[in-house]
Amino acid sequence: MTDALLSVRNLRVEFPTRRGILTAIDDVSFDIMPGEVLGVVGESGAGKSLTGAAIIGLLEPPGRIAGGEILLKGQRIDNLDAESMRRIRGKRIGMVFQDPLTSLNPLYTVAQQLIETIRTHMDLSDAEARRRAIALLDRVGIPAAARRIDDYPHHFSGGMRQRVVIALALCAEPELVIADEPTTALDVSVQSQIIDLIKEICAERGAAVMLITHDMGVIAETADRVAVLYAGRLAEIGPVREVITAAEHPYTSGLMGSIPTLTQDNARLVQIPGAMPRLNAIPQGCAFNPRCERAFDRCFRDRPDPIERGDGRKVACWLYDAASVATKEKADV
Amino acid sequence: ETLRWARVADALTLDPHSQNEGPTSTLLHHIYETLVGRATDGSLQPRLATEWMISAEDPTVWVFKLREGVKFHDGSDFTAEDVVFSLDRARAESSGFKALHSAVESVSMVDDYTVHVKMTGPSPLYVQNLTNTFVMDKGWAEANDVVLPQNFAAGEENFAVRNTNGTGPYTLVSRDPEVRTVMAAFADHWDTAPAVTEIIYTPIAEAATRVAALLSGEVDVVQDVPVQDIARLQQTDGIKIATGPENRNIFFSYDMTSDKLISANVDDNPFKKPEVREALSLVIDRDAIQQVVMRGQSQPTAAPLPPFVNGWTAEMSAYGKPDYERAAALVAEAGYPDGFSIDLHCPNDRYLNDEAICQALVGMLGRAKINANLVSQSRSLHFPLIEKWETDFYLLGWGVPTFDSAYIFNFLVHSREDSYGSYNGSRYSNPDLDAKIEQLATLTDLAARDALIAEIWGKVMEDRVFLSVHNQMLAYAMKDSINLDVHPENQPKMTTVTFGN
Amino acid sequence: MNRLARMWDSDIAWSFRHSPVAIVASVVALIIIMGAVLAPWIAPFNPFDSASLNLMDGFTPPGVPNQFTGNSYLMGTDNQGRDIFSTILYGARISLFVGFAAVVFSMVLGIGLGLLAGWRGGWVDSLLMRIADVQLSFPSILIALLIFGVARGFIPPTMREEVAIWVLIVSIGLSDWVQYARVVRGAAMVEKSKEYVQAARVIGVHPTRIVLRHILPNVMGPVLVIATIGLALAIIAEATLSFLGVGVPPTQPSLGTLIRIGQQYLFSGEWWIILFPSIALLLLALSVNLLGDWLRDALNPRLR
Amino acid sequence: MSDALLKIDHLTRYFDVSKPWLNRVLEREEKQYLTAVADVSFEIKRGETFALVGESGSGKSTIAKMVVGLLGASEGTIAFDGHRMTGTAGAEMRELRRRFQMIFQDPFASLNPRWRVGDIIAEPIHTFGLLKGADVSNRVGELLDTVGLSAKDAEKFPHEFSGGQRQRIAIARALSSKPEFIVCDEPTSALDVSVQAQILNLMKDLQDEMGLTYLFISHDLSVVRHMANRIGVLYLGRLVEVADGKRLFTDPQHPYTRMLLDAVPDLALSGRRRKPVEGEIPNPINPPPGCAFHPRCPLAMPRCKVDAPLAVATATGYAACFALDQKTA
Amino acid sequence: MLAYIIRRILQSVLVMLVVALVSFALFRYVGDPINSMVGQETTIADREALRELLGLNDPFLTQFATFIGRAVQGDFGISYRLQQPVMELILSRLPATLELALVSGVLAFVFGVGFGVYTALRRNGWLSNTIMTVSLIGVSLPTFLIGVLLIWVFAVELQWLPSFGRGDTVQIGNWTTGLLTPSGRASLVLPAITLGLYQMTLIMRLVRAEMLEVLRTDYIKFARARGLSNRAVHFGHALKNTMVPVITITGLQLGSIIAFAIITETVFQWPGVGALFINSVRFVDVPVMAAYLMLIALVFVIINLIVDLLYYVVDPRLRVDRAATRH
Ligand SMILES: Nc1ncnc2c1ncn2[C@@H]1O[C@H](COP(=O)(O)OP(=O)(O)OP(=O)(O)O)[C@@H](O)[C@H]1O
Ligand SMILES: Nc1ncnc2c1ncn2[C@@H]1O[C@H](COP(=O)(O)OP(=O)(O)OP(=O)(O)O)[C@@H](O)[C@H]1O
Ligand SMILES: [Mg+2]
Ligand SMILES: [Mg+2]
Repeated sequence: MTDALLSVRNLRVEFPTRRGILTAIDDVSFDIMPGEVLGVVGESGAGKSLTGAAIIGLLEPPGRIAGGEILLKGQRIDNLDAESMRRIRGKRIGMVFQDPLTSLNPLYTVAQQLIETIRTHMDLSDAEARRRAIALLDRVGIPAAARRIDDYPHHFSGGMRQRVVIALALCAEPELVIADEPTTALDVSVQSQIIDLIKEICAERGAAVMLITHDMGVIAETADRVAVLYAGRLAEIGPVREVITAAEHPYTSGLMGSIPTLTQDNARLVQIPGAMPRLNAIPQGCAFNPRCERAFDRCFRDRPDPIERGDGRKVACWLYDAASVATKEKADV
Repeated sequence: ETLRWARVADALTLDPHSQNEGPTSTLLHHIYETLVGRATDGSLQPRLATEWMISAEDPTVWVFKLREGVKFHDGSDFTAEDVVFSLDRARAESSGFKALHSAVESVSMVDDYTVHVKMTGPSPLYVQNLTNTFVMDKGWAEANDVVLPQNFAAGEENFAVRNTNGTGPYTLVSRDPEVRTVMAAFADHWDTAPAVTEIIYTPIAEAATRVAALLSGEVDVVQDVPVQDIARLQQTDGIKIATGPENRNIFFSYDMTSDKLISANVDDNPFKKPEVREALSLVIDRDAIQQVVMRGQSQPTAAPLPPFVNGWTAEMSAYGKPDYERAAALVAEAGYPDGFSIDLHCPNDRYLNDEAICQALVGMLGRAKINANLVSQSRSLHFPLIEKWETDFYLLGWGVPTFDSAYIFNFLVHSREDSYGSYNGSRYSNPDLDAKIEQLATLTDLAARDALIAEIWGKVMEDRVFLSVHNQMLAYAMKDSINLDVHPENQPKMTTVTFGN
Repeated sequence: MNRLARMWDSDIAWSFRHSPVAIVASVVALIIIMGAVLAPWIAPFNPFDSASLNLMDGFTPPGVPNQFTGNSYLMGTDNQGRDIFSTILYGARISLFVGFAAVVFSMVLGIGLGLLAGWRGGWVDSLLMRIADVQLSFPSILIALLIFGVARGFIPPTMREEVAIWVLIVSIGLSDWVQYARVVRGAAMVEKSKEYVQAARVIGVHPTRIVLRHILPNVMGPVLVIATIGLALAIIAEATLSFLGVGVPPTQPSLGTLIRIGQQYLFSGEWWIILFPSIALLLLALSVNLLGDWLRDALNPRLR
Repeated sequence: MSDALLKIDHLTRYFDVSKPWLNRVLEREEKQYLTAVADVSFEIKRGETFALVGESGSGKSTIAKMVVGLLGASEGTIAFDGHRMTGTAGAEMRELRRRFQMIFQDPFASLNPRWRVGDIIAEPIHTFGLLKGADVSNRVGELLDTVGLSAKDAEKFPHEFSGGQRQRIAIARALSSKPEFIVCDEPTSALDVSVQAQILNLMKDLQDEMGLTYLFISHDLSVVRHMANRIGVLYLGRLVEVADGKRLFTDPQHPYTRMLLDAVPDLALSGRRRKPVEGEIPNPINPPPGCAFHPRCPLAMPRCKVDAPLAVATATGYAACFALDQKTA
Repeated sequence: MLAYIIRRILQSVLVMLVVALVSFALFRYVGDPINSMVGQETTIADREALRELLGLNDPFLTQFATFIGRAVQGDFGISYRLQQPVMELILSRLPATLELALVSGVLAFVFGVGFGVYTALRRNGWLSNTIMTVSLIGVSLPTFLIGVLLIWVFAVELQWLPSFGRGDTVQIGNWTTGLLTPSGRASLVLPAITLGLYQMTLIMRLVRAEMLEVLRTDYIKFARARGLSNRAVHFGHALKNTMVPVITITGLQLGSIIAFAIITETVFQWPGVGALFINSVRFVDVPVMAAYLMLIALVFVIINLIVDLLYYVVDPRLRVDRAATRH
């Protein structure tokens, strides 16, 4: 698996707090292939954003990477010094945040922010950078880009701003774009435009995308593969179609069932009882065990590692560990 | 040699007849001159007048013989015409010196160097009033439209406020009010050339800063040295202190006449009772005030007048040890077994340690069950209280520019009427004394006059109109190499400075 | 018990326990405050009782017997023979009283007007904020000077001494209310639009009750921070005003007045008159300021 | 009397968003108004769930606030159970107030952080003077039980709960005055899907048990479909289509409804090719003339730029579009 | 914009009227000017006459009206104390105060912003903790004490710097400046520090607090994510956004610097308007007091206006929204 663009290996992110160390991401591994769209889903607080921040080296202190490694094209980037990491940010890994309203500095024009970024990473003159910036704006669908480039962010609407943000993330042709809930703050009707835009542009430039969202629908339409996080752990990862239509982890299937759809009629939604545990109260064994209807003794004892299910699919659940199931059945009898 | 001289406040104006005020006169003495001057021992000295006498023919006329060959800074000659003009100007409505010349009927020129001043009656002491009345050049004044002193109603500035033309030993080089005034020796001055050829005069209001300026060598002479710093400065290398008594007495006084007081918690007037007044005199510990508050820099005295003043006697100054028990007993005897309480008004920016003196008295009064509330405030609030009779008990300092007791009687003892008694805050009123005081003004027989003064003082002391604390002392601090004596009116003249030890 | 345990366990308490600066500052502040409050019981002398003073004790150096009376004082005496240590305790009492009262005064005024402006909005808000602008555009010591001057005219001279301290409090307080008003107004406008306030409005809770029970407690955080810093500032302001000659009577000196008196003896060798009160004032103001600093950080969830 | 519990007639709300007076004078500008809700009429029958959907800024919350009396209406009327809400005051209004309640979007902002949960829930009880003394805490306990929490939680503070639990508390508060009608303004949009399912289920259960009537506001069509009997679609403050729940999704009449449906990502991986959505919602201060939707409308005709379409009856409701006229014509 | 300025000006006129009114209500309580205007020999009748002449016996509203009437024509009368036209007096003293205020303001601003940024960026470093604590001393001691202490150390003990006054000045037109002479500059050091210390502390804490806020905003995170250098992020993005509130406070501070100059000027015998004012209070020089207060009000008004205009420069969101309706 050396051809992966990005590999995250046994990533562990910790927050030392007054009540001890919180492990916000625990032993998460996944790969992103060049040009691939990896969806990352999970409930709020599952660790999606932290994973993104860890990759791009922007964990806010006191958060820190406590274990594992992150490789970009086989080169370790989790232990780089600040300056080298800075060169990777924007240049090789771009990032789009959730809220376009606050992502842009209100005191600078769009041109200033674009040109600044371009010139940080590329050896271009001011005029060349500006030309490039206009072309980019044009590409992300801003009408009359040459004129509007000198406007301030507050002159743009929300959707337009997110387009500017995307232009900023893409302006140095990164190999990977991490999009952290890029549409949550936008209007329903605009959301699909933006998702389409990200997908299109990245495909066009061969950039891989790590799409963080809690909207399964977006993942279903956009991603090639999907990783499901639960309480800082990887629950399931695999090709989108399989995971959505035939979820294996009880959490994933619960999640799928609890989403109301436009087509199916069911009087009651499937509901997973309880809520995701807090980081300081993650139960022993499988983190999902208090909410899991199919949990058995082993689930309360040992933490499941992702089990290879073929087709690039992995599930972290003892139900798929033949030996455990066998002992369980024995006990049931 | 240049002398850098600092004191607490600047001259308010350069117009010689506008303000009768200490720092103003002190500065102006260097630029303008008076007919007669005052030596450091208080005696009169000839200045622009070489001789003065009461006319043999008419006891109401003063004759002044003027110095010849004196020139104004602009080169014009000094003559009797200028004196007549100046005395008239000093008598003008807008003059600050008007009151000192109120007995003058007319001034006339007899010849170029003789002037007659006709008084409304015999005025044996008139010449004593002249030590701060400066002489201006008539021609210059007329040319510059400053025939009269500054008039506020006119709403315009007077040329003489910032420009000078005197006969004095120094000419004005530059002046930035409240910042710096530079004067240079006047080459054509009639007297011997002074050792100080240039004076840089700087007011520094903050006491600490003033002392710091001397310590850091930024000034050479500091007037108005805070008493507490004297001992320390004396010990400082390269700095010496000249001290001497000032012609000013500091005393308390009280409303001893009204039937009821404004601030007392009793229905009558305790100060009206001789026992209470006696108690006060027993309560005050002048030695302690001298030792602690004044750091030894004062002359404790029971007499409300400094020794410079005609009429002073050693007996009057004598005072006893405080006796708190007796004082308390007297207060009780007067009908206040539980004591009484009263407001004590005090300035806090006028006299040396004025507020601290009052505070000390408050403590001492407390031991005789007199509970005084100290109200200490700025002079602009304090003095109107006395003038308007709005205080029961107050501190006042009184300087005597004429060096004669009559000046004290006129303002402080005489019942308040016309020009008399304006600072008589005690409301003391004794028609018999009033008549005697009026008599003093015209009495030319000096022996009889002195007897009368003694008689008046006898009554005033007996009635305990004043509770005197001390005579203020002055201290000038200067570089070791400078010699300057203390002037009893706090009007040092830099012409008297000598250098070297 | 349970409540105590919970308090001990709260974030604020935790952050307090882990901030040596805050602990030291609060211990120092507490010592001074206790000393001031208990002054009549712990001070060896009563410096405010003029009759008990012996002038001859004046200028006794610390720990050295007086040359006349032979009395000796821990921190020496001032120009009136007051024991500096006792005077600091009594003076701190006055300074603290003025400080606290001024803060309470400006706080009550500021919070009241701020809530009114924030809640009512519209022209009430505009009017109050314009007044605040005018007030802000005028420096606090000038305001204090003005008020002091005006009050002096209205108060009969005999009462001035008793009233002086209240005038001082009002003067300092009045120049400070704007800060509270602004912060409270801003916070109130934020809180007002929060849904819990709307929920209360939906069920028809009386506006006064909403303001007092819902909004007020939620805007107190920043107010508390301003108040601590304001306390230090008020104490200093009192000292500054006394330097300019308006303030408490010299027979009952505050720390500031004591320093003003001591300042006259800076060059004369009686260093203790200014030194000890200055240290006391510095310690007091510094510790209160540090506490305010700590509180600001501790109450700001985003800085944790 | 009809069985309509809530009847809204020609409801309109303007906001004055003008600049200060002096600026207007100097810059010669007119007063500016923002029409947040324009001429909206609908009815909600007892026991049903009426949903409002629309993009951000379409006026959903404004309607909700007018219904519960947080905002006054500029024009039009709201009648609750036959009582006109405007002009009603005093005891009558208090009684009306008790009968409707509201649940808000943000479970973090809708509970006063300094109050104990018990006090929060009891506030309506106290305000309406429904119960006294120990009865109050019993009732609070019951309510907490009803919404799936435990009576012991009354002692805690809101920050000790997760978002879903807080929303339950908010629901308990809404229920405490025994209302008949609850306005829910995006009650689950701040929640995770798994928790959203719990809340939606709870709300449905409560409705069944207590016969509640809901005005349910959301921008999530799939949630709306799950919850509502009838649905109104809002665009720039105007109600463009009202229809029965199922019908709206199977047979949308208004092009805007269709566009909204198209924008919903397809979870079923049916591979249907969606029509890309055009443009963004215009500035409500100067909405486009004629039909406000015409700049984004694939069916726009010249007439749409000039005239505002009137509502046309459809199978289960009505819609306002000229294209429908043509279809029916 | 124009509307804004007009509104400000109307507001300012109001402020100044209020200031004048309050001042006049107060003057009678400052004391009696007559006493310091005449010698002690002056009779009570003459004092009364002078009082009448100066209009001091008029009701204060009359005095106020007269004053405003004259002031509108630029006539502030003659100082009772120094017998010079008040306007001239104040104008001659103003350069000293403005120079002092400006220098200490600049000092306060430069060091305040510098330290503020430093302590924000190194939030837990020992140096920033030290700076934070030590700077508090600046607000924990009264200004006058700091001034006196500085004099003691630097003028008396070390004799490095002058203890009082303004040193030599150079006249440029109507402006006297001490900045052009060595002694003028040396004289400025201690007063400027005394005056600026307090403001510096405030600005520093403000910058730190704002900076910390700004540093955790999304656009800073996004700027980092774009790979911008720390310099660009901290100074280009964060600091500039910090400036809006800092400008307000600094502007207001400049106002109080001028007011606090009263104390500094007194301590250092600095020949500015503050010292003039204090002397005038002592002597109840009503014309000077009134003019000074009006002047201060005017200065504040101007500063406020400038501050507001600076906003427009710094924050584009406040500029006339040319594209408000464009999408
Ligand atoms: N500074 C911090 N200190 C302590 N815990 C933190 C900190 N930052 C994040 N966490 C915890 O880390 C966990 C993961 O957070 P993260 O932001 O990655 O969640 P997320 O999946 O992106 O959620 P959302 O959908 O709300 O954005 C959360 O439980 C959060 O509380
Ligand atoms: N108090 C107000 N003043 C001015 N305009 C307002 C006010 N309240 C709402 N508006 C405007 O009214 C319009 C409708 O707002 P409303 O909050 O009802 O929308 P919404 O449909 O609830 O949107 P969202 O989905 O964002 O909650 C918006 O354009 C909004 O800007
Ligand atoms: Mg996130
Ligand atoms: Mg809404």
